[in-house]
Amino acid sequence: MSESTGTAAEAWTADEIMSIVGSRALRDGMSCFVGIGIPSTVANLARRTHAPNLVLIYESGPIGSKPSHLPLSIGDGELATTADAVVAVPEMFNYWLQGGHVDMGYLTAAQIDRFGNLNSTIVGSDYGAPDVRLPGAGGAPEIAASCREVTIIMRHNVRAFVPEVDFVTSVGFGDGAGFRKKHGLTGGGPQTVITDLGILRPDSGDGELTLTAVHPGVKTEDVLASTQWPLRVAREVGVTEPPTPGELEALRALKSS
Amino acid sequence: MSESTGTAAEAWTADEIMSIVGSRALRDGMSCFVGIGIPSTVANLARRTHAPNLVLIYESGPIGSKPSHLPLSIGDGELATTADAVVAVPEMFNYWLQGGHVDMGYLTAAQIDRFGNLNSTIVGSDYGAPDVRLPGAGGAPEIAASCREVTIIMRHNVRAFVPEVDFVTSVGFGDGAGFRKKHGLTGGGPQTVITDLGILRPDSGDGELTLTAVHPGVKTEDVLASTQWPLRVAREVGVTEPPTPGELEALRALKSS
Amino acid sequence: MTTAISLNQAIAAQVHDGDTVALEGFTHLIPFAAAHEIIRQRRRDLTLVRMTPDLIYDQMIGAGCAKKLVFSWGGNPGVGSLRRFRDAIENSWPVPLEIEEHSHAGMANRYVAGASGMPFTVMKGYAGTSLPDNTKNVAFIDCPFTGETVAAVAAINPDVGIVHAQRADREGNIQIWGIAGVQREVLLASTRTIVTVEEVVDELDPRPRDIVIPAMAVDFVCEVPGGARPSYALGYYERDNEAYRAWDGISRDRSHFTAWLSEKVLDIT
Amino acid sequence: MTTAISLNQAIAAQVHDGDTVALEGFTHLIPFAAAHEIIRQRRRDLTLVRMTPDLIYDQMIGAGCAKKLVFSWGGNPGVGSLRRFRDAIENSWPVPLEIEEHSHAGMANRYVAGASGMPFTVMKGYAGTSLPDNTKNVAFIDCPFTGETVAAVAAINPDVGIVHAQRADREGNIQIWGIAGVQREVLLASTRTIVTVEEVVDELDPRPRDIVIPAMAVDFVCEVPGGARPSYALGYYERDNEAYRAWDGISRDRSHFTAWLSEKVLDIT
Repeated sequence: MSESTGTAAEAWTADEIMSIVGSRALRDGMSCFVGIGIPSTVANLARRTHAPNLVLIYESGPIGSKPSHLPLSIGDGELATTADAVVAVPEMFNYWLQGGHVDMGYLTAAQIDRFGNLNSTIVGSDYGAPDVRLPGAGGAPEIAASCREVTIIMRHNVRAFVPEVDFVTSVGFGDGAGFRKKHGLTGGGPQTVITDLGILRPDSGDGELTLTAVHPGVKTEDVLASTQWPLRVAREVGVTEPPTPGELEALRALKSS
Repeated sequence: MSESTGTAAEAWTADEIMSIVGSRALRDGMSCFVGIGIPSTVANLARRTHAPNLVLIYESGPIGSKPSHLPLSIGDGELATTADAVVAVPEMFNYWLQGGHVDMGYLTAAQIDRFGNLNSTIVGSDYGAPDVRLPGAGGAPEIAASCREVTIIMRHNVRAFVPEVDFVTSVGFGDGAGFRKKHGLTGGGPQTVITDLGILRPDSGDGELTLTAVHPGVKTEDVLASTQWPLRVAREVGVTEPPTPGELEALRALKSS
Repeated sequence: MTTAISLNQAIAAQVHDGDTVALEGFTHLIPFAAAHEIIRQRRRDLTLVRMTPDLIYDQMIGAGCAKKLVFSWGGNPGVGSLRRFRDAIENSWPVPLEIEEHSHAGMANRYVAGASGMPFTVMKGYAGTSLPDNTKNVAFIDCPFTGETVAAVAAINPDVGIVHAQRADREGNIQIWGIAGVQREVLLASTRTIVTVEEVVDELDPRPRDIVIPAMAVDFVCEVPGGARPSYALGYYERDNEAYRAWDGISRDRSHFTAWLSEKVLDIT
Repeated sequence: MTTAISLNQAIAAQVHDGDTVALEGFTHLIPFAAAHEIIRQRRRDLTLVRMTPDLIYDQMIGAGCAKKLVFSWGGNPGVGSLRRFRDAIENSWPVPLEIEEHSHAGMANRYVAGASGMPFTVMKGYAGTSLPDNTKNVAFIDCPFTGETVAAVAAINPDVGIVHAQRADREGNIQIWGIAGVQREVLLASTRTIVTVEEVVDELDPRPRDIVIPAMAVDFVCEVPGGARPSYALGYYERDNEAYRAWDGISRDRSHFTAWLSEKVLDIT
């Protein structure tokens, strides 16, 4: 979906509805470990709309940040000065994340596969000579391992939605049922994948991603055509609520701040 | 040696000369991990006499404390408020002590044996039914393991100086040469044992304690008679310098503070 | 998630017979008021965990709350023995007391492992001492990179962790300054937590070298001014060293202790 | 033990060709001035260790200082790629760059192990990912108490650790407030250390939520106001987000970068 100048119901971009639906995945009062990029936009949007008491946690150390504008990096000064507490990085990862105190981890990546595994390391088949060198893991592997649940947000296309990721940076459900338990991954794994086309959720049996909703105006076929494997589709595919004027206004104000 | 009312040269008690000679083992500018009891007295005396820049470290967290009076516990408020830094207890033990940053550990105990091993846990042969239950280990085992060197201060008598301690709370040289290395104890071990009778130092070969000096007026035979094993004696046994009036005055002022 | 309730309600809700309970505070901020409430509610068969049992556990042990003690230094600091602790170990009074003892570094690391969601952690220490002979919670393992042997200690995850702090805000964020001990670790390692504080305030304005423990780690906050006496709360009141010295006489014999317990703890409502 | 000298002298004394060097600072307090001095002194064959290579290592890599990079996230935060880092990996320019990559938690724990004098430490993580296939510094071991398998990571002990901080006193005690990252751990883990500071003061009066790192961990203090630009020093200056955005253009091609390097780094004395 591209920029629209049509009716009110279409007056949002694909990225905008992705961000807005993404923000709705956050519940007021919960704690959210916020990854770099879109997740930070989405979490700050939620805090400005329906979840004013969301506890934002950044890997640089701030817990409970209340930034007045969207930070460029995950370590901007305002994240620290507005936080309830700022902890050292080892404490953040060992005590707060690994210790199991964080409700939700919010991630994005360059590739995702049918079991919700994420790649943010390389594109290509040879680690030593990659086609594209990506930034790498950062905090994502342990966010994916330890948060009570994980939400993933990324644009939906065949380059990104691949049957098997080129490099497993962060584990979703591995190769299916039992994988997380076998590898001692204590968190619940990716429960929600939000894209610019719709929402995918893991099958309760083996964890394979399943299309459960599309955004207004998107067809199931669009999603299938944008996914490199034969995507499972729920018996009933819902349609997400369109962005409210308030949500759109808050998002646009946030992006321009 | 008991309370004296005689000449100036005898105008100190056995405990007083032990503390004063003990304080001289501390060099200005060094860092010292201060155990509970006499070590704290001795370290604070050194800071008031020849070592004003001694960095006092207490297991409760303060580094660089400058107390105005002798603390009763190792966690008195003044230790924190006068410190350069106060760290959490795990940081103290893992980073500062185990990390190898402390020059000297200063300990006392209920029993010491020929290899400088210390017991502050039980007296008696049955751990489950001890003759005397002592307070236990506290910070001593790791102080003994990790400080660059250890100084021990305790009263000299046959109950305390035993061939083999009833319980090894803190390791000196274990059973002799090679023991510390074999057990991964990175610090230098007990280099000085100061008692109310004199000074013992480990043999450079096997670490067995050897009498190297007596206090003024003490005879080597007095020390042998106060030690439950046949104590090694250095070829030349020195005599410690008597307390100066300044040292005595500082100690007495400290004790009454 | 934090709820502000009375100490009486918090202890009733969180502490059950048979629980493993850690009341921490390293000399500073020892939660005596919470301990006395546990004594008044006559909890029994507790496994008490604490680096320095101090007077707080001497009182709980003497009152018969404990079946086991896990600790690393059991003295009255600067004074001498803990007499109720010794009477329990040496004479099983008022009930037998099982003990498991560690070094301070070992206990601190056991809390660190618990706080970190790990089953164990590694450290240097215990090697060559008699301590490992008397606990199942110390082992020796080899470094997979260098082959060096190091000590492993098992995590402690108390059922209930209780600490005292200077202040909390209304969201349950906790502020501590001065000696912080293992307050943070015990809150993070415990399944259920209670924090007693000198005061609940609207805003935790910074204090010199303070730390803030986010409310995520806290279930209940109870405003209990003076809740650490005769220990101390930096900025509020000093350590009552005279009370620590006096305890030696009070605890010396059973009848004297029992009279003290009735008068100063049980008969207070 | 701390000596106050010029940055030029400190780098000359502490950093040698072939050393393993960690310049840390998590977004905040990145020691750019020290990095530029290393570039000017034309150090070569360094193993550079840092969680987030950021612009600071993009510049050092582009200048040819590094033979190896140990890291966990190599992007320009909020902007995109690190182009000199990618050019070195993908095209060996100006020299080949060996890499070893970890997760943030893994790197943080490797510093913790190094700071703790341990050969390794344990954590949850790495399991199920492709990361362990590409490093010798991750292994899996079993808990001696529960049998559970956990990750072990090897300690990092850099030859030289360099950080920036807000202030130091004349004894060399270091004060940091705001995001503290792994500043403390890298100083404690390193054999030799340099701290650049905004200012040296007589007294480290408390700042909100500050930490003090005692002088025992510090060899050299260099007063370098602005030494973290274009990163920031809370209380002194803000992050220059425009400079981070502009770096994308400057670093995009080799000639543009080289001109920048000459003008902004090499020709400064």
